[in-house]
Amino acid sequence: MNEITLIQGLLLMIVVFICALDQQMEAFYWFRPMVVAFFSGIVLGDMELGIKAGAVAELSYLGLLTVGGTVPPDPLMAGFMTVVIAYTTGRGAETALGLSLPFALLAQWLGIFFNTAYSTVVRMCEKAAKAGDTGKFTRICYGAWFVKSGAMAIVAFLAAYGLQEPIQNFVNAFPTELVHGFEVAGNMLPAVGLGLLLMVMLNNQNIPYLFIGFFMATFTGVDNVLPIAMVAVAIAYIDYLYNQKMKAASAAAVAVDGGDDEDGI
Amino acid sequence: MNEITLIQGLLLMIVVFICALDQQMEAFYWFRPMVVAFFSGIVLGDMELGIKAGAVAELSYLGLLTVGGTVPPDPLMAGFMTVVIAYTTGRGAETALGLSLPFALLAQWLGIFFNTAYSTVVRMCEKAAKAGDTGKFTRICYGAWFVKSGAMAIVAFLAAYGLQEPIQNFVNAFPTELVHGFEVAGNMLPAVGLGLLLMVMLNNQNIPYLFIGFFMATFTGVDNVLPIAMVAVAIAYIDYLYNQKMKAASAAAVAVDGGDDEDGI
Amino acid sequence: MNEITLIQGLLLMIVVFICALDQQMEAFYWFRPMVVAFFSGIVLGDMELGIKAGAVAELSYLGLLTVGGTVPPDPLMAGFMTVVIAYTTGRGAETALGLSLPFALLAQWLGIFFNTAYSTVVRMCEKAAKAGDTGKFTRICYGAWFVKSGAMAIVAFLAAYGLQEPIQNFVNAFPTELVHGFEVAGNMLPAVGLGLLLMVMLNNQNIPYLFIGFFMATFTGVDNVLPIAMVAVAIAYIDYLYNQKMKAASAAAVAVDGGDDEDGI
Amino acid sequence: MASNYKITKSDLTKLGLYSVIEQIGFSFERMQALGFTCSMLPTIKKIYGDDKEQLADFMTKNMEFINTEMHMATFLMGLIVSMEEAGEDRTLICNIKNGLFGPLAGLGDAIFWFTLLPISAAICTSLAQDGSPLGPLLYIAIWFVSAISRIWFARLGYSLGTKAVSTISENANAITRAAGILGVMVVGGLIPTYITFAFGEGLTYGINEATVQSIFDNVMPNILPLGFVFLIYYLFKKKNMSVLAVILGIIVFGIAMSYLGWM
Amino acid sequence: MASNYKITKSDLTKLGLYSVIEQIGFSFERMQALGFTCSMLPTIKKIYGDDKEQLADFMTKNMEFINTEMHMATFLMGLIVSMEEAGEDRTLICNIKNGLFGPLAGLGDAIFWFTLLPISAAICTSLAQDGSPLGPLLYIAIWFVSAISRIWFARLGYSLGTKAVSTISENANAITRAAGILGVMVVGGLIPTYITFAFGEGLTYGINEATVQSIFDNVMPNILPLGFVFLIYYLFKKKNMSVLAVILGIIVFGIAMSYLGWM
Amino acid sequence: MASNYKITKSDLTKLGLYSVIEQIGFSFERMQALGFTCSMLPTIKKIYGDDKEQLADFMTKNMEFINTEMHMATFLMGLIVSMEEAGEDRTLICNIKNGLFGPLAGLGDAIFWFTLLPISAAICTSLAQDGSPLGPLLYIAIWFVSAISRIWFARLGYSLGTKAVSTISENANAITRAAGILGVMVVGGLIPTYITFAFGEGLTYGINEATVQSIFDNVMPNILPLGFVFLIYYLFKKKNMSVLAVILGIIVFGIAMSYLGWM
Ligand SMILES: OC[C@H]1O[C@H](O)[C@@H](O)[C@@H](O)[C@@H]1O
Ligand SMILES: OC[C@H]1O[C@H](O)[C@@H](O)[C@@H](O)[C@@H]1O
Ligand SMILES: OC[C@H]1O[C@H](O)[C@@H](O)[C@@H](O)[C@@H]1O
Repeated sequence: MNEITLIQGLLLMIVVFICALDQQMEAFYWFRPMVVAFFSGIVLGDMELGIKAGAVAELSYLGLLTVGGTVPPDPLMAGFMTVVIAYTTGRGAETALGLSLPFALLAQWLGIFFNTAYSTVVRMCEKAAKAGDTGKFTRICYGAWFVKSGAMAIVAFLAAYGLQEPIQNFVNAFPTELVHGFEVAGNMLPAVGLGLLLMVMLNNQNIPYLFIGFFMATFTGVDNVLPIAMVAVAIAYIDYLYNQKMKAASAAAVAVDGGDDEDGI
Repeated sequence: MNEITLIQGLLLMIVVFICALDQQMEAFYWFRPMVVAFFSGIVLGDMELGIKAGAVAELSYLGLLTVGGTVPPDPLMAGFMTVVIAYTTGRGAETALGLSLPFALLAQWLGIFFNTAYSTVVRMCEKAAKAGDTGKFTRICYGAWFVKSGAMAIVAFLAAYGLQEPIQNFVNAFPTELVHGFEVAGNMLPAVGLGLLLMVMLNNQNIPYLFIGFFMATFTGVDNVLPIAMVAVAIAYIDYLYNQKMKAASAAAVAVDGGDDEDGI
Repeated sequence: MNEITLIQGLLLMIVVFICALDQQMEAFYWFRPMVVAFFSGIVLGDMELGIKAGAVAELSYLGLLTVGGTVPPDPLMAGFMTVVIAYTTGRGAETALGLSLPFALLAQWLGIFFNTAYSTVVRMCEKAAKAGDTGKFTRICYGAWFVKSGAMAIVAFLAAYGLQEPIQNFVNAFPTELVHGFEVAGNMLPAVGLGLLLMVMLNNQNIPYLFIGFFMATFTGVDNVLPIAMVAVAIAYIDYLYNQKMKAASAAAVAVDGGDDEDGI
Repeated sequence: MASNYKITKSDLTKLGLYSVIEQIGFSFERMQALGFTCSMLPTIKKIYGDDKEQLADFMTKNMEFINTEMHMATFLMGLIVSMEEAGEDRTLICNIKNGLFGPLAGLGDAIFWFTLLPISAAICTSLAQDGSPLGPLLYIAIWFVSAISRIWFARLGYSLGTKAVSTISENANAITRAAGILGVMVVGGLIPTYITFAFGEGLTYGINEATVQSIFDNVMPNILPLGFVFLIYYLFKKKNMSVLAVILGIIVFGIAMSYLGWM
Repeated sequence: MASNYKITKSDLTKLGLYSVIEQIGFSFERMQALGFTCSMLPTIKKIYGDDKEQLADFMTKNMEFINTEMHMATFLMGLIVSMEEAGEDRTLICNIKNGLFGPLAGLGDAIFWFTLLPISAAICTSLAQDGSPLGPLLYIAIWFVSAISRIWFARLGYSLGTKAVSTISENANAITRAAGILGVMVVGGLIPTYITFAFGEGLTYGINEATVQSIFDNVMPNILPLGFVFLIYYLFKKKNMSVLAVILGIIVFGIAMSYLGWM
Repeated sequence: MASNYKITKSDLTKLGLYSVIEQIGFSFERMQALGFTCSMLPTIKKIYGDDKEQLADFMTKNMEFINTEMHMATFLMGLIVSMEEAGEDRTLICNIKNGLFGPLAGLGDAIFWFTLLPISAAICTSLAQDGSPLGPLLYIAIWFVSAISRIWFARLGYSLGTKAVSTISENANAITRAAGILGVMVVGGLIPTYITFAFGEGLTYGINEATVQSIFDNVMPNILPLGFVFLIYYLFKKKNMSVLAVILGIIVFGIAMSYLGWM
């Protein structure tokens, strides 16, 4: 059980601000739990906690992706609050991950609000565009970018610094079973991510490979996905070669026919 | 070393009768060693022995199938007598399995006898058929069914209850080497079943998959065939997809040609 | 640290002579380190050393092949000198393998010399050929064969018997780090062989199989290449069957076209 | 002449359940002819009522030789019932039946005898190894479901009707091929678990008294069971040895090994 | 009318780097339209200088709805710049953009979101497990390279130019298919490592007090996590449940299991 | 003009055995021309007896450049003998030989040098590891059989006769492809066993003094040997480095690592 000082709180706000800028870009992946928790841990003076909590949250939010413009429970806030809660309450990272969920949802709603409200920004840009004013166009975009990041940073500051006592009290009143229950759930949560990934990728043609990958991970000593990815690339490439050949065979049929037509005429 | 009482003997007879009814139907697989031995064990007051002996016999008779109307050494009698011999002589299930073989052969011959003799039943049914008498037709069939099952039950009763002393004496006179020899043979017998399965299934196209399955079982931690079957289904499905595509490619050739013919004419 | 007697030296010369005869034939593979080291070990009265050193050298020279008529560092001399140096200096086989390299290179140069010089033998044979003198032709060939083997044997004798003291002194002056360095290098040398094999075999079509083989060896309990070769044969055969089918599909296209042409005309 | 009676879903359920007796009265002469006919009688009587003539003709024509896998038999019954209901010519119906039962037997055997049986046996015997009743109980449950699934096969045959004929002949190859891959791969996977063929600790060689078995393990683990299965296969396939002879041979071999102290 | 200015290599480098802002100003109405347009402005100003008319037309036309994966966006920018430079009709350019961004999104997502992300996360979290900073540092490094690689995407788009259009549509299928195999197989491999779904030691059955979990392990190790993923998949796919509902359900389930002492 | 003498089975056996000398008298100028000719002389003398003219012509024409794999050489001899016996034109025979020896070399090398050699070496060195003579003895036995198998190659060449030419060119591709898959997969499997490339316990990093090697093991076991083989491959393929230079480089590297205490 530790307390977050005001200075730490403000530094954390800056961390979240920077990561939120990146979250809108999706460029450097500093918005991922792994990174934001690392920085937050450093600020809190317990880098190791930050690293471990970040790893746990990273895995759970692996499949909660923004793909297609959807807004999932917020990975930035989840990573951030997992460290903060683990730090202030002294609970393990799994439990803290479970308890960070309400904040991840809060940030999700904030994101949806901005994505809706920014229709006004579109209007402003349209005007600048018509005027051919590139400078103004750019400034408006940057403004929108910073405002959203700022909002996220303020929410983070409030949650981490302002709410620390209520959270501590709340969590301390928890019976062991409840805490353990959050851990159990935390261990299952990655299934949501994988389920979502499958939603997008799985089809009738590639389902057998799911089972092959599962078999490899279960029955060989692999404890890292890289070797499986390596074999997957190999298999995908073999499949590609076969498909090219079959395409060539079909094409041959058509070509033969084409040449034939000319003969016929 | 235990004795089988008359009541137990009669109950075993009923068990065999019921399982023999199922054996002719091949519907519920109660004729398999696993099930008949389970029931027999219960009757003998040693369910655990029945379960273990049934498992051993089940595996050995896995490939001795009736496929194509052939009559192999009888799995029902094998499972039954393995329990009975293990119970009365106190030997292990492997040894008992070896010693049950003569009875399995006896039951095989009984089966062949009935399958031959039932030409007379065919004659009787033909008459009923010509008369359009569905009731009589059905009764004849049921009669044939019960008679064969009854014969099997009587043989089982005699073997289990009637012969128990001679069998005990016979087995007790066995030198250790002989008993161990039966165990060794029992451990090899499943090869017969697998060899027979291969007789029917193996061909030039699928032989490579045999080695892949063998490799998987030998070199990964699998000790159950289900994961291998899972991968096998995956591979068979991938193969199916390729074949469909190749068929489509060939068909394209023909279709192209077909369309072409019309142009030509 | 042992000394090689004159008699042992002469016997080793005979061993090398015989193996060198085979090296020119490439028939019985007695020129491979595994075999020549085995015989040399027997002569030196330490068969076990010969076997172990031969195994180490065999693996290192696995890919240094003569394919296409090229002359690589000499496997015969490498296998031979690995045993000899291990025996005389008392160092381990890995170190001895490293130290045998200069001699393998010497023998390589000897081989290149003979392959160049034997243009004269070609001239002599041409004369015999024109005269239709089969006996002379054969004798010339045999002469060339024995001369080259004799030269190799003499070099081996000098290196093993004549140079043993200088080699001992040289090696004993070695600091531990240097000896260990040779071992480290010896453990890496097989990469040269595998790299050369890949030079000839690897192409865009089969590269995925390299990774599959690597995965199998790394993540299953296999410690022998045979099971992998077994699966490789299975996979190669499956690939062959697919390719035959695709060829048939393409051929169908052409055949269809062929038949069509006749209709058309 | 199409019948007046309309086959209901419940009729097909009953047909499926009742078809479990499809193999009673088995004889080498006609194989499953009796049970097959007998299974359909209650349903057929719904169509033709007490029309003795039709019933006699139906029974007589269906008493020809037939031999197929059980679930496929039920499927065929569904097919026949749909054609009877539609008033198709009965000779045609029987011809179709005769053309189909062979290929269907291959398909059904591949699925039920060669795949479901070894898999269920493997799972259940492993559960049973320490004497747990879960083993046989799960086994009974699996095959109970398999038996009950005939209801579905009856419905399938009925609803596909005559379309079934071409569909089956089109896809039979593909399904048989897939079943073959599955079955053969499972057999390959069963070899190391099912067959124990190893020389004992007592059989050694050389100076270090290394065991003979260690040589084989060095070359490839489980190479002896693998080779043994191929030997048996060879004896059946090329030497046409009988199952009985092979079994006796194995027993003699086992006893010999035991006396020699090699295993 | 082709422009007089010749785009240099350094221009494309700057375009690639600057394109990281491609998603700022995101709104549900136009998605990435703002950031996409904004990213290209410095380069476009080189082509048209202070020609307000051209710039206004360019900005207005590019403010249509667009949504694609980031690296693919940069690729598209390279393409657009090459066509602007060649003086192609701007309506045509925008049509091409509209036709491509969808398929390219699928391709990019498969590579970056579904493959690189889980792999890099797996490696880095395993490095991070004992608190080593190598984990997050490597993670940052990997994605830094990924961001920087946009320079290459900008160049690729520019150099392929209009040829790109047909090449992409030809190979999109093949690449998507390969990415699907890769991604799905990786997901299969992630299941046993990522998801812990096992009953506790306390949950036993029968006489011997064997654990319930041992039954599942006997049938197949990791069968519960596998089944659980398919359950979740089913809830999403067939029941259209929301992510939030599923997450809450899991939490409730976890707490219930904890109170029951089953997990 | 066909010969009067009929080649017997025993003639072919002798030809096969005697062909082991096919590579004696090797020179860069003509490669295997001398040994190849020499191997056939006893058989050819049976056909032409003491007809000096024929023998001189045969020897002279066969002294052209030839280089092929040994077993394939024997196969070619069988082919030539059958054509000589049939009285085909000798210039034609030599043309066929010249067309075939190249492709056959690729095929033979794939089978014997690239597949049989590493497999037999792997098995036998593993048997030899604890000093057991079984290793070299099995090795000698395997290659003895390989040498003896030339009898079969001689017969095959003779019996296929001219038909062989088209058959080979038709299937060469398929066989080479299969041999490539086999060989490359075996090489992949050899990497982890054959090559030791790992940093020592002494090389650590960070606060916890974790070994550097543990990082690589975490990313992927055996990733260093794998990468090393590709590095070597790259040096050969793209940098055209000589075998000698690479070997010396490795030795220098090993010694350096040893002095640094890194390995
Ligand atoms: O799906 C394409 C694309 O959609 C949105 O724009 C974002 O969520 C991106 O992360 C994603 O790549
Ligand atoms: O082979 C088809 C069929 O033949 C016989 O009727 C029986 O042995 C069945 O078990 C088998 O399915
Ligand atoms: O490459 C064909 C052939 O070339 C040379 O003659 C020798 O090195 C042989 O070992 C090799 O098989």
